[in-house]
Amino acid sequence: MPTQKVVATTGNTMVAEAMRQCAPDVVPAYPITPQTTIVEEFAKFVAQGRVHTEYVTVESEHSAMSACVGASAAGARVMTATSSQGLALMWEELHIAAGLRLPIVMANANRALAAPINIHCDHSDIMGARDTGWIIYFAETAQEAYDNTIMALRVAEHPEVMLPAMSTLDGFITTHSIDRAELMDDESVKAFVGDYKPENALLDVENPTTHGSFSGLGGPYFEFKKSQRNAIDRSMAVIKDVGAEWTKLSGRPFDVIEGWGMEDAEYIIVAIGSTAGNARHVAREMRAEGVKAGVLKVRVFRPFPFAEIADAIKDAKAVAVLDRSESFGAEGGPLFLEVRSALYDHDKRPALVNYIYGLGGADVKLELMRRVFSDLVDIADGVIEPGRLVYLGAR
Amino acid sequence: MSKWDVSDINQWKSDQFPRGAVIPTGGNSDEYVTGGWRSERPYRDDDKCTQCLLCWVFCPDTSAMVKDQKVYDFDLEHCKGCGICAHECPADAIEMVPEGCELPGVK
Amino acid sequence: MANIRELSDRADRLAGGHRLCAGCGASIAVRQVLLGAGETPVVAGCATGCLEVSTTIYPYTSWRTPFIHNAFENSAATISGVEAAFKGLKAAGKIPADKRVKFVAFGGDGGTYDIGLQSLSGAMERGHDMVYVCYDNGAYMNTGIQRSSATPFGAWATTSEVGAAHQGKEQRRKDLTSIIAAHNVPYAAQASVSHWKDLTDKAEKAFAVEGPAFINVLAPCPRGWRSKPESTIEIAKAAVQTGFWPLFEVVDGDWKQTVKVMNRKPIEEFLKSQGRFAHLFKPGNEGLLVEVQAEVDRYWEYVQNRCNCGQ
Amino acid sequence: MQQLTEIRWHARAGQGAVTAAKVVAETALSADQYMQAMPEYGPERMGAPIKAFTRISNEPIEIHNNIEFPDVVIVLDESLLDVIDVTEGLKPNGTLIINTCSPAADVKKALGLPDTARCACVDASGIALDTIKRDIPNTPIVGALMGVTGVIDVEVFKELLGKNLGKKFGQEMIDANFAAVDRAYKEVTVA
Repeated sequence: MPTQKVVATTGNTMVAEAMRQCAPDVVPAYPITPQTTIVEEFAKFVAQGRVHTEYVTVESEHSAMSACVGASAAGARVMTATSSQGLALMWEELHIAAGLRLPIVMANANRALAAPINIHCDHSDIMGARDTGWIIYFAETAQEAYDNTIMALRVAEHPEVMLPAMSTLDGFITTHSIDRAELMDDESVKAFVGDYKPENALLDVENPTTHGSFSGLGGPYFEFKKSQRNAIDRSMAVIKDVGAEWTKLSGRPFDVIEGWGMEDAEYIIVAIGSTAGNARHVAREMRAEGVKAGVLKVRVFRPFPFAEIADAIKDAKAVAVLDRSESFGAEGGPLFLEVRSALYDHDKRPALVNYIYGLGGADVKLELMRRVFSDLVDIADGVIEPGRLVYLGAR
Repeated sequence: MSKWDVSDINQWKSDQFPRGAVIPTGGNSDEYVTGGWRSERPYRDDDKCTQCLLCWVFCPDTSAMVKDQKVYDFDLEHCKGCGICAHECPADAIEMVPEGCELPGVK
Repeated sequence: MANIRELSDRADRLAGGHRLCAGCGASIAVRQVLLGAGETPVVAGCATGCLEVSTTIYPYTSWRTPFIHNAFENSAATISGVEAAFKGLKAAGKIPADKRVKFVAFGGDGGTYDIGLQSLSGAMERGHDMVYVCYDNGAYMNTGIQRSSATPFGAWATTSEVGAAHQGKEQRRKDLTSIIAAHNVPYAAQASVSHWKDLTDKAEKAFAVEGPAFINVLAPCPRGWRSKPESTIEIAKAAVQTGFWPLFEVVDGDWKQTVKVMNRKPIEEFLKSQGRFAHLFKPGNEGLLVEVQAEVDRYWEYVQNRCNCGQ
Repeated sequence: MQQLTEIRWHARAGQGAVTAAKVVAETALSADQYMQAMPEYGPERMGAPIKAFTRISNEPIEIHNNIEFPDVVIVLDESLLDVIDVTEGLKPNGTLIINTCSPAADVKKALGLPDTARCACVDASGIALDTIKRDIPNTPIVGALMGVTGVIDVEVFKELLGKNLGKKFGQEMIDANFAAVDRAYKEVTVA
């Protein structure tokens, strides 16, 4: 039987604990705010001998992911963590890790991208990596960061999937806030994630294989990409199965989208990460005032739960999609583009409005959430036209 | 190491390929013939040859065939005819001769 | 250290059928380096470049040993990850404690002197048990002979052109071997494909060392040097005999010249059979030729001093 | 019904406000409550004014932003009163706790707090110097917080404090800290 301990802890500590419990063979990592305490706490576990991991203190994030690729191709279980500029520096390697089908798991402390330089939360970094072929989880709380990290490993290493996965949490808001969370016992996590059984490992020296071959014009590059697409499509079912299994063990619910008040909601906020909590808090107040408010949190962004989201919001009167990152020059932020696209096949579609908010850690004040709901009511009543893109709270 | 059969690779569907573009075997390029690149081939005079093995150690194409510490032939399926072996042979035992005849497997 | 007959008994770990040019120095370097590993299993990696592309055109590989190519600038980091996996899996009891495997990363001069320098420096400093081998042909040959920081002073390249205003590369070569020696690694050496015994001995030492080792191998490129394919070894030999490419090793900080050159030949002996230096022999460029010789002399003296200061 | 208490801490970097915010939250957790604690991170180094936040609730806390309308404001450094508006957003019936020797009524008047609000003053630095022998006002100020609001239990706090200190210090240091807590708990005055 699993035992769980209630702890006062930060998101980063929970990620470090999840990593320790997953017992990676190799962790190559480079420090960057606000991911730093993950790699510091993990280094402490290594120093204490609480995990057997070979910890590689690389000289850059590019080398961190490069070493992850080497170690994973060698047949090791590999994890790491990064943030912001570090994730951006890894960009090339993110594609390679996915293309080589290496089940690396990485935590990302979601943070703004320069310029100007800013160390606080937004989703510019991770959204820039959304098309690299990684599975992407978003956490609202320290608890979810922990749960997501463990589940991500199971999903990544699943023989039907074999793709890298990211477990992301909001910089400072979730990485550094102390929160109440439950920590599963080591043995239960160990049993849950199981042993990694690599195929075609480089360290199987008796059976040499070649990784990272050249597949140029006329070669099967196109077919490799198709099989990569098939794999991430297949991962959706695996994510749900693994989630259900984890729920059974932990008692904590999981779904790729998580709704509040969605049964009869007329006005819905779709949000990602910590902001979903703020929106829910305000939605409760709106409900008390008689407004049928609902909140839909997207917990898995890649693969994107198109059908689930469309089904959840199609009957609403008005929906606000909250993006904590830009897609400059596009019709809206990344989440908005996906949600809007998800609704295309439905005859009945709610009015949709996109809010860009909280860039560079701009505080997501409750008043802003109230404003969004009140806009939605006005839009539904025809009092105001739905603006396509609103910079929420910016001067 | 067991042979990886790629004879009908052009018919494979995307999910039939080994995952991640891995080549699940070692050294199978020896199934690929580069001998056709050649316009001259090395000819070794066994009487002149001192078995110094320099042709073997300097060959970029692993094409000087050695057994029991002796060169016995050239692998003409892979020799590209660079001529290093002839150029470096201290005994003048190797000569580059114009290509004339057909090679097995080369069209 | 093995003689050529003993070497010929060893398994050749690079198969024929690769698509490198006729007379390529890179594959000669790889063959000789891997011969130095003896019978110990080796996992190899390579930076993006001619060698990597031409030896792994899907579905064919020329590597009879486990091989990984990741990207251009990270051959060292990638192999450091493989080596870390070996240690981590041993610590986990998933690989027997007495199992021996060696690790080698290859890279051209572009992938080593330039874009891969940070990754290499990091891997050397971290002390991985790995060998890094640079096959130095003095330019970005894979993309069509663009100059690198390894391109010799005065050489033509497609980005250090020869014309009325400029006469090839105007900067000195970067001395990468010294840079790596300055990392205080247990073994660093400079070698040439022409001196096969020196090179295979150095490879053997590099693999035997516990910790990071580095070998910088001069590997002529007939295509980029505008030389005849059959002249590859001859030109590499001239590089050594003129002092352009001194052969030395640095063992635990101790510099030693491994191949003595008694009567150093004028640099023209190295330059004359390469089209990339043809402009140096044109009327009006006599002064440039003197400068090239002076630069070779300067580096030669530097290496002599490093090698003699301990004696 | 959710009973949420929101506390904002003002201090200078290095005075232990972040630690105090954390220990108060941990104390709440020990009493099986829900809590959050977070510093406001900036590029400033030692000595700069900083803020930290603590939330305590009987139900799960969903809000993840900074505290705009605190129930309690704690000021660890009196000199900050001249630099920043510590009363900003304080609820009309909120409580302000200040580390100062000045009488509470004077401070309340000087800051222009409404009658509905409470102003609590304690010489936390003086108490710390007497007991712990160092000007670390964060432990006594928590004593004052408990004395004035009862938001966390003093015995639960002391148990946790003892456990934390026990990792690094001997019984003498633990007792000195307990004395600091008890004195501030009693000596805090409210206007």
